[in-house]
Amino acid sequence: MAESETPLLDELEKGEWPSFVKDMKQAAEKKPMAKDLLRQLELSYKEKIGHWKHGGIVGVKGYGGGVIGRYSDRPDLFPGVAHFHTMRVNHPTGWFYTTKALRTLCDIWDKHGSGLTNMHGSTGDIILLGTSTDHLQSCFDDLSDAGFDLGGSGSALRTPSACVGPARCEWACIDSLNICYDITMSFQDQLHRPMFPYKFKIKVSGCANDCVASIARSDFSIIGTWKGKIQIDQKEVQAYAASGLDVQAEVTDLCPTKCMTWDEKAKTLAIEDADCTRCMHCINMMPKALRQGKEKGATLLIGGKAPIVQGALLSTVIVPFMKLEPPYQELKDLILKILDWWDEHGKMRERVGELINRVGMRTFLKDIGLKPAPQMVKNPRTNPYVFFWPEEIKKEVK
Amino acid sequence: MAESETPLLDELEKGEWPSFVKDMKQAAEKKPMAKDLLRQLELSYKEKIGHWKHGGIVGVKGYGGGVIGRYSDRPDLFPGVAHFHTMRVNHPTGWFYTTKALRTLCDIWDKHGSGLTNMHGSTGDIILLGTSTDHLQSCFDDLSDAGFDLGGSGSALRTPSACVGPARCEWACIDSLNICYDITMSFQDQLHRPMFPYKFKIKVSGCANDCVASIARSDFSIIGTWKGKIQIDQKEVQAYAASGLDVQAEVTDLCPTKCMTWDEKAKTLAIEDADCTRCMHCINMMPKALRQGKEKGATLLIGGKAPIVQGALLSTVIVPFMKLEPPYQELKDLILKILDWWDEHGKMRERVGELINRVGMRTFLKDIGLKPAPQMVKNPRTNPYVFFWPEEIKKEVK
Amino acid sequence: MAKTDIGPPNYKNFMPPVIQKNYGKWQYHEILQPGLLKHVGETGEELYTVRAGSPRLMSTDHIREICEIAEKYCDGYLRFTSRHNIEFLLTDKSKIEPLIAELKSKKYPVGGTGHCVTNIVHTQGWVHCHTPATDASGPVKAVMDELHEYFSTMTMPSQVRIALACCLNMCGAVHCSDIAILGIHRTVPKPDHSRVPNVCEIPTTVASCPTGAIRPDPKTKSVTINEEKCMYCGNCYTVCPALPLADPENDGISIWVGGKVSNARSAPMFSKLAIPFLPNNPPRWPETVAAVKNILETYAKHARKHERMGEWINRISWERFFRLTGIEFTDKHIDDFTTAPETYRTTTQFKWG
Amino acid sequence: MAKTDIGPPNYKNFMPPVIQKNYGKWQYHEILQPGLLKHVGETGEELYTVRAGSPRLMSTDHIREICEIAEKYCDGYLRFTSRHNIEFLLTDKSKIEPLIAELKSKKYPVGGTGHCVTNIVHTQGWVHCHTPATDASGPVKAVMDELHEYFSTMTMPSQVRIALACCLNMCGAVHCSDIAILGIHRTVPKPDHSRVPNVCEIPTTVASCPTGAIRPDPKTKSVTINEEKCMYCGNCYTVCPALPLADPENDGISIWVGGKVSNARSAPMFSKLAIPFLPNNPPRWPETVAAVKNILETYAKHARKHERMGEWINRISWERFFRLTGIEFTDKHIDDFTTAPETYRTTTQFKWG
Ligand code: SRM
Ligand code: SRM
Ligand code: SRM
Ligand code: SRM
Ligand code: SF4
Ligand code: SF4
Ligand code: SF4
Ligand code: SF4
Ligand code: SF4
Ligand code: SF4
Ligand code: SF4
Ligand code: SF4
Repeated sequence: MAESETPLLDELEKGEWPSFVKDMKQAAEKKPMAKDLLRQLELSYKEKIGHWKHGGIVGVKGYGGGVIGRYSDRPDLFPGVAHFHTMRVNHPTGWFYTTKALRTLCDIWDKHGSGLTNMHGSTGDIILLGTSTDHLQSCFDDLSDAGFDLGGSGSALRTPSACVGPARCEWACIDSLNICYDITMSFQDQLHRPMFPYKFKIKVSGCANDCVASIARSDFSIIGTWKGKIQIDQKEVQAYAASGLDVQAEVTDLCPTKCMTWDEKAKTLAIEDADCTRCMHCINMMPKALRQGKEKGATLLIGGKAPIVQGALLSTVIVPFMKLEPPYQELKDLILKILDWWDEHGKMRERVGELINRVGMRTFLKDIGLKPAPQMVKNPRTNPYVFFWPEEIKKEVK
Repeated sequence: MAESETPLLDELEKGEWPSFVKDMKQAAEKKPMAKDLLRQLELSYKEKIGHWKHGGIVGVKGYGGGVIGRYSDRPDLFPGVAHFHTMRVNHPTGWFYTTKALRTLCDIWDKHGSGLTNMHGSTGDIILLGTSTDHLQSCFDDLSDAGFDLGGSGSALRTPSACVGPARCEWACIDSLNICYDITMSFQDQLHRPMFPYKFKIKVSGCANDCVASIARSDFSIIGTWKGKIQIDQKEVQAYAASGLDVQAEVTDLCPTKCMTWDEKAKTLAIEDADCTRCMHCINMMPKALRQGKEKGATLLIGGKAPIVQGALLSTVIVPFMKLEPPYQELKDLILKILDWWDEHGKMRERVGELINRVGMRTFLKDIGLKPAPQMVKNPRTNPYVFFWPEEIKKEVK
Repeated sequence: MAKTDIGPPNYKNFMPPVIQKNYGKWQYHEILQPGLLKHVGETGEELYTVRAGSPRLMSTDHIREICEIAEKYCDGYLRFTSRHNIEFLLTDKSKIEPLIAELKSKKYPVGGTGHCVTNIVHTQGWVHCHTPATDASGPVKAVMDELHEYFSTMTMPSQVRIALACCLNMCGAVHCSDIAILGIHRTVPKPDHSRVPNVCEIPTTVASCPTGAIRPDPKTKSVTINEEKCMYCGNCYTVCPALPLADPENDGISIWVGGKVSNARSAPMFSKLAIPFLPNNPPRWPETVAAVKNILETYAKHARKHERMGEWINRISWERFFRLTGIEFTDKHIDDFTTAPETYRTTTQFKWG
Repeated sequence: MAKTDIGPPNYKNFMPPVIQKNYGKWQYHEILQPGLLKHVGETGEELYTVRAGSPRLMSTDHIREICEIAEKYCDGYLRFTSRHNIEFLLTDKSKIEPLIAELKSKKYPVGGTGHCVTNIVHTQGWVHCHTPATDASGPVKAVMDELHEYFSTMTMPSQVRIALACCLNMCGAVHCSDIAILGIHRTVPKPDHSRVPNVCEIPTTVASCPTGAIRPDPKTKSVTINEEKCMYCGNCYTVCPALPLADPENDGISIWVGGKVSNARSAPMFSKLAIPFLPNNPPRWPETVAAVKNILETYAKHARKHERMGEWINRISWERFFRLTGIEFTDKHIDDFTTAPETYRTTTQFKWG
C-alpha cells in the first residue's frame, strides 16, 4: 500500500467518535476539490497554521449574502481549493427533514460542490462546504428549484432558528417553529440583502430551558413562559416519589425561589406560585406530574452576542410577557421598529446590544415605546449618574 | 418676644431627636461667628441653596492639610462667616476619651473658633467647625500643646480609623486599635504633607462584621479573620436554644455556605470548617457558645471608595491572610510599596482602586510582588481578552 | 513653635481601667436592653455600655454636658462610635439605671443597639460645604424625629443603617447603606466664561468628567458642556469653581436601598436606586421623611428575622419591592453607566410583581 | 432565472404524521435509555426518538447512509438537533431495537440525552476559516474519542455542554458552556505596511480594537500597534486582512468552565477562564483532551445530582475548584477588561482552598 499523504489526519480516523476525516476521505474519492481540502488540512496539521486567505466577497444574483468567499493561500499546492466558498442554506425550521429532501440536497451538492457539508452550522444553516465561484449561481438555481433558499451572512438578519417546540415537546409555551418560520418568511429581504450595521440573530425557544440557546446566541430572543398556577397532579407526584425521585432533595430544595414545599408525610406538593420565577426545574423533574400555568406567551429579550468587541452579552428582558398568536403582528412590528432604530443609530459593526449600552437603555425604551419594568433589571442602578429628561427639569430660574 | 430671625430652623428644634439647631443656638449665644452661621443657614433654608464659596487653600505651618478653607458668598450679610474654615483633628484611636481631654478640646475651640464641632467627621476626625484664617495657627499650637494633632485632608493619607476591637469586643482577630495607631504614628508625614495623586484611606476592623465600614470606605482595608475550627461550646449552644433561639432557622439556615448542621434531637451543632467562609453570622448569633478559630490574622483588601469618578468600588482581596503582630512591619512595608507604586503610576485625582482598574490587577500584583490567588476574585474572567507577558510567548519565528 | 507630627493622643491613656485589664480578653456580650451592652471578660469582669444618640453637629456646651454625665457615672470615660453615637462606659451596675434616667431626662435618646435604626451617618450640607444639593443635618433631624422609636427599640428584622450625603461625592458613604439619602443636582453646570480661564486648569476640568461631556473651547479659553452627556455629578465643579451647578428648584434628594457593609451572611452590597428624585422641602423635608418611613416600615413588615434590607429584597425580588412599597419604577432606575450590562436581567427568571 | 426569497421549505411538510397529529399536544416524555426518548401525546399516541452522534462535518455519502437508515425504520423522517445530533423519529416500537442495533453496528454513537456529555458544538477551524487559532473538528474528535462513554450513558451529575470555537469570534458560542475550548492567538498582529493602505480602511481598523491599541501612522499610511495594549483578539484582522496574527508556536487553546444557557434553577451564566493556554498539538491535542477530561471527571466525582458545572463551582467556590482540579491559578485568570471590577472579591468571605 502506498504511503498515506495524510499521516496526521489518519490518526483522527481512529477512536470511537465518528470521524470527520472519514467523511472527508469519502468525498475526496469523488471530488478533487475535497481531496485538495484534505491535503491542505494535512499541511495545516503539520504547520499548525491555517491556509485560507481572508475572505472575499462573492455571491449569487439578487442577494447580498448567503455565501462565504474563501481562497487558499497555497493555490499552487492545492488548486482544487483555490476558490472554496461555502453556501449557507436556510434549514427547514426545527431541522426536520424527509429523506427525500435530504437526498435532493446531496445530489445538488455532489453536482456543484465538494460533497462536504456541515449539518448544521452554528447559526443553524445547512453549510455546503466549498465550491468554486463559477458554480455558485447554478447551485443556487438548483437549490431554489428544489425549494431551498439561502440563509443569512454579513450585516444582515441571520437565519432564525427555533427549538423543536410543539413538534415534540410538552413544554412549548409558544409555537416556536411557526413563529420562527413566520419571521423567516416575513423578513426575507432583511435576510438576503445586507442592510444593517452588523449581523442580527433571532432565536425562539418554547420555554426557559432554552434549547436553542437564544439568550446567549441571538440579538433577539423569544422565550416561552406562562402566567397562572403550575398545575399539579398530586397522584403523579406520588408516583415519581414512589419510583425513587427524592422530591425534597431533587425538586423542592433546588427550586431557586424556595417557593415549593413537599409534605413528606402527606406526600403532597405545594407551590407558592406568586414567588415562582418559572425556571422550569420542577417541571423538568416531573413532566408527568406538573404542567405549566394556562396563560401562555413569551418573554422577549434583546442583545445576546459573543465577545467581540465590547465583551459578550446575554440577552436582557425588554418585554416580560407578550401573547404570541399568528400572525404575530405585534411581535414583528416590534422587531421592525428595533431594526429601524438600530439601523438609524448603530455604528458600523455595532450589534444592537452594544448600541443600547452606548446610548443607554432609557433611550432605547423611550424610542421604541416600551414601558420600563423592574423585570428588565437584576437590580436598579448603584451609581448616582442618573440622567433626567429635559422635560423633567423645571425651567431654570436665571 | 421678638420675632425669630430663624423661623425655618426653629422648626427643627421640635421633635424627639437631638437638635443640631439647639446646639447652633447655644454656640450663637457666645459666638458671633456661630450666630452668623445660623443666619446664613436660615437663608439657605429659605432659598434652598448653599451659601459657601468654593474652598480656598489655607493651613498651618509645616502642614499641607488638615484645614478645609471656606468662605461665605454673602460676607456682606454674614461677616462672622466671611472666613469659616474647619480644622480636622485626628481623633484618639477608637474614639476613646477622658472627659478631661474633651474639656480641653472644648476650651481650645471656644477660644479659637465657632464653638461648633462634628463629633465626628465621616472619616473619623474631630471636626472643629469654623474659624477665621488668623486663628488657625494659634489654634493648632494650642491643640499641639494639649497633645492633639491635625488629621488628613487633600491628596494625602487620611486619618486612619479602627473599630473598637479588643478594647470592648470579643471578636477582634487583630488588635485593630494598635494597628491603626501604629500606622497613624508611622505615617505622620504622609498624613500631613499631601504628596499623593489623591486621597488614601486606611481603616481597620477586627472581624468581618466590619464595624468601621473599611471595605466600603477605605482604599486599604484591614479586616481580622482566622484559620482553624470554630470552637463550639455545645452546652452554651443548648443554652441559647433553650432560651428561645431557633438554631435551625436563625443560625444554620442563614449560614451562607450551609456548612453547619444542627441536630435538633441531640441538640448538637456541627460545622464543616473547610467550607466556612468566616462570615461571622453564627458567631454573632451565639457569642457565648462559638469562638473563632485559634490562628488569627487579617485579610487585606484594596481600593474601596465612593463613586466619583469611575463608579464606587468596594475593596478587593489582595492578601487572603497575614499575621499581624507588632511592629507590623510586613504590613507597613506593603502599604508603603503600594503608596509608592500608586504615586508613580497614578494620575491626578485617581484613587488607587481606579489605577488598578486602569492598568490591570495583573500589573499591580506583579509590581507589588503579590501571588495571584483565587480568593482575589469572585470568579475568573469571562472575557477572552487575556494579556500574556512577553516572556511567556515563544520567540517569534520569522 | 508648637510640635508637629505628634499624632493623636495615645488611645491607651483614654481607656477605662476595666478595658485596660480586659483588653483583648473579652469573652462574650449581651444586649441587655436597647442601648445597654454588657461585655464580660475571661475573668468574669463586666463592662457596661450605655449608648445614646447625638446630633453629631455639637456645641462645646453640649460636649461639656456629656462630660459632666460621664464624670458623674463613668469616672470620666466615654467614647463615640463609628456612627457618631455616644457611649458611656461603666462598671458599676448600680449606676446604670440612674445614668439612663438622667440621659432620658436630658432628652438623649438611648438605644442604637441590635436590630434598630441607629444614628444616620451624614455630612455637611448647607452648614459647611460648597457643593451640596441639599442640607445634611436638617433632613437627618427630620427623618430621625420620625424614626426615633426605632432607635430606642430593637424591633427591626435586623440592623438598619441609614446614611445621608449631600452630593455625589458621598462623604456619608451612602453607597453601602440599608437606606441612603443622597442629595442630587439636576442641572448642567453653567460655565462662568469670565472666570474659567483664570481659576481653572482646562485639561484637568475636561478629564474630570466621567461621561466626557466637557470640551475645551479655544475661542473663549473656557469650556463647553454637552448637555446631553451631563448627568450633573458635579465633579467638574470640584476641580473648577467656575462651573456652579446648584439650583434651588432642581436640586433635591434621591433614595437608595439595600446596601450593606458587613460580611455577615451575605457579602457587602452597594445601595440601589429606589427613588430618583424628591424635592428639597426645608425645613422638614416631608417627602423624604415619608419615603424613608415607607421603605423602612414595608421592610419591617415583610422581612424575616436577621434579614438586612438588601437580603430581603434579594429574596423577594426587586419587582416585589417596587410593588410592596408602591414606588414607581422608571427608566432612571435602569443603569446606563459603564456598569449597566451587569445590571440587566439576563434571564427569564422574574416574578410578575 | 431561479426564484429568490422563497425561504426555507415549510417545516410542516417534513414532520412525520404522528407529530402533525400531536403538534402542540404532547403530554409528557421519558428517557427510556441513553439516546432513546419517548414522547406521549394527550391521546396516548407515542413517538420514539433515537438520537445518534454526528461529526457535523459530513459527506453527502454519509448523509445518504443516514437517509437509508431513516427510510428503513422511520418512514423517511428524521431531524437534527440544535447541537448537531441526528434524531430518528419513529412510532413503531418494534423497530427501536433493530434501529439502535444497526446504528451501533455502523459505529454511530447512540446517546446524547439526559445527564450526559452531548455533542460538541463547534466551528470551522483550519477546514474553512481565515482566523482560527486552532482546528475545530480535530480537537472535537480527539476529545469525544476520550469522552464517548459519557455520551452514551447518563452518569453525569447533570447535562454537560461542551463547545469549541477556534478564535475569539466564538462562532461556537463557547461563552456559555459547561466546558469551553477556545482557540487563542498570543502574538500581536504584524501589519503588512505594503498592503494596509490598499486593502484596509484605516478609521475602521483603528475603531475595531477593543483596547485602543491601534494608531494610524500617517507616514506609512498604515497603522502601528501598541504591543502592550494588544491582547491578540484578532478583531482588527477581521476588518483588515493585512494584519495577520496567526503563529504556529504561540497559537493554542484556552479552557473555560461553568457557563450555562438554560434558566433552570440558576440564571444563564458565562463560562469562566480555567486554563489560559495549552499548546496546539495536532493531530490529537493530548493536553487539551487531558484538561477537559480532568475537569469533567472532577466535576462528576464531586457535584451533586442536577448540579450543572457552574452551579457546582458556585457552591464549592472557585478556590476549591482550582484545588480539586489541580489547575494553577494565575494573574491571567483575573479580569483586566472593563468588566474587571465586577469580578473582584469584594468580601472577606472565601475558603482557604
Ligand atoms: C460600637 C461599634 C463599633 C465602633 O467602633 O464604634 C459597633 C459595635 C458592635 N458591633 Fe458593629 N458596631 C458599630 C458599627 C458597625 C458597622 C458600621 C456602620 O454601621 O457604619 C457595621 C456594618 C454595617 C453594615 O453592614 O452596613 C456593623 C456591623 C455589625 C454586625 C453585622 C450586622 C449584620 O448582620 O449585617 C454585628 C453582628 C451583630 O450585630 O450581630 C455587629 C456587632 C457589634 C457588637 C455586638 C460587637 C461586640 O461584640 O461588641 C457591638 C455592639 C453591637 C450593637 O450595637 O448592637 N456589628 N457595626 C459601632 C456602633 C455604631 C453605632 O453607633 O450604631
Ligand atoms: C467633613 C466630611 C463630611 C462630614 O461631614 O463628615 C467631608 C467633607 C468634604 N469632602 Fe468628603 N468628607 C468626609 C468624608 C468622606 C468620606 C467618608 C469616609 O472617609 O469614610 C468619603 C467617601 C469615601 C471615599 O473616600 O471614597 C468622602 C468622599 C469625598 C469625595 C469623593 C472622593 C471619591 O474618590 O469618590 C470628595 C471629592 C473630592 O475629593 O474632590 C470629597 C470632598 C469633600 C470636601 C473637601 C469638598 C470638596 O469637594 O472639596 C468636603 C469639605 C466639606 C467642608 O466644607 O468641611 N469627599 N468624604 C468628612 C471628613 C471628615 C473627617 O475628616 O472625619
Ligand atoms: C433536541 C433538543 C432541542 C432541539 O430543538 O434540537 C432538546 C430537547 C430536549 N431538551 Fe433541551 N434540547 C436540546 C438542546 C438544549 C440546549 C441547547 C444547547 O445545549 O446548546 C439547552 C441549554 C443548555 C445549557 O443550559 O447550557 C437545553 C436545556 C435543557 C434543559 C435544562 C437543563 C438544565 O438543567 O440546565 C432541559 C430539562 C431537562 O433536561 O430536564 C431540557 C430538556 C429537553 C427535553 C427533555 C424536552 C422535551 O420534553 O422533549 C428534550 C430531550 C432532552 C434530552 O436530550 O435529554 N433541555 N437543551 C436539543 C438537543 C441537543 C443535543 O443534541 O444534545
Ligand atoms: C459557519 C459558522 C461556524 C460554524 O462552523 O458553524 C461561522 C463562521 C464564521 N463566522 Fe461566525 N459562524 C457561525 C456562527 C456564529 C455564532 C453562533 C450562532 O450564530 O449561534 C456566533 C456567536 C453568536 C453571535 O453572533 O454573537 C458567531 C460569531 C461570529 C463573530 C463575532 C460576532 C460578534 O459580534 O461578537 C464573527 C466576526 C465578524 O462578524 O466579523 C464571526 C465571523 C465568522 C466568519 C464569517 C469569519 C469572518 O471573520 O469573516 C466565519 C466564516 C467561516 C467560513 O469560512 O465558513 N462569527 N458566528 C457559523 C455560521 C453557520 C450558519 O450559518 O449556521
Ligand atoms: S426550549 Fe423548552 S419547549 Fe423548546 S424543546 Fe426545549 S424544553 Fe421543549
Ligand atoms: S418553576 Fe422553578 S421557580 Fe417555579 S416552582 Fe418550579 S422550581 Fe420553583
Ligand atoms: S468589627 Fe468585629 S471586632 Fe471590630 S467591633 Fe465590630 S464585631 Fe468587634
Ligand atoms: S461563620 Fe458564617 S460561613 Fe462560617 S459557619 Fe458560621 S455562619 Fe457559616
Ligand atoms: S457629600 Fe458633597 S456636599 Fe456633602 S460634605 Fe461631602 S462634598 Fe460636601
Ligand atoms: S457635572 Fe459631571 S457630568 Fe456634568 S459636565 Fe460636570 S463632570 Fe461632566
Ligand atoms: S470561531 Fe473564528 S476561526 Fe472559528 S469559524 Fe468562527 S470566525 Fe472562524
Ligand atoms: S488583535 Fe485585538 S487587541 Fe490586538 S490590535 Fe488587533 S484589535 Fe487590538
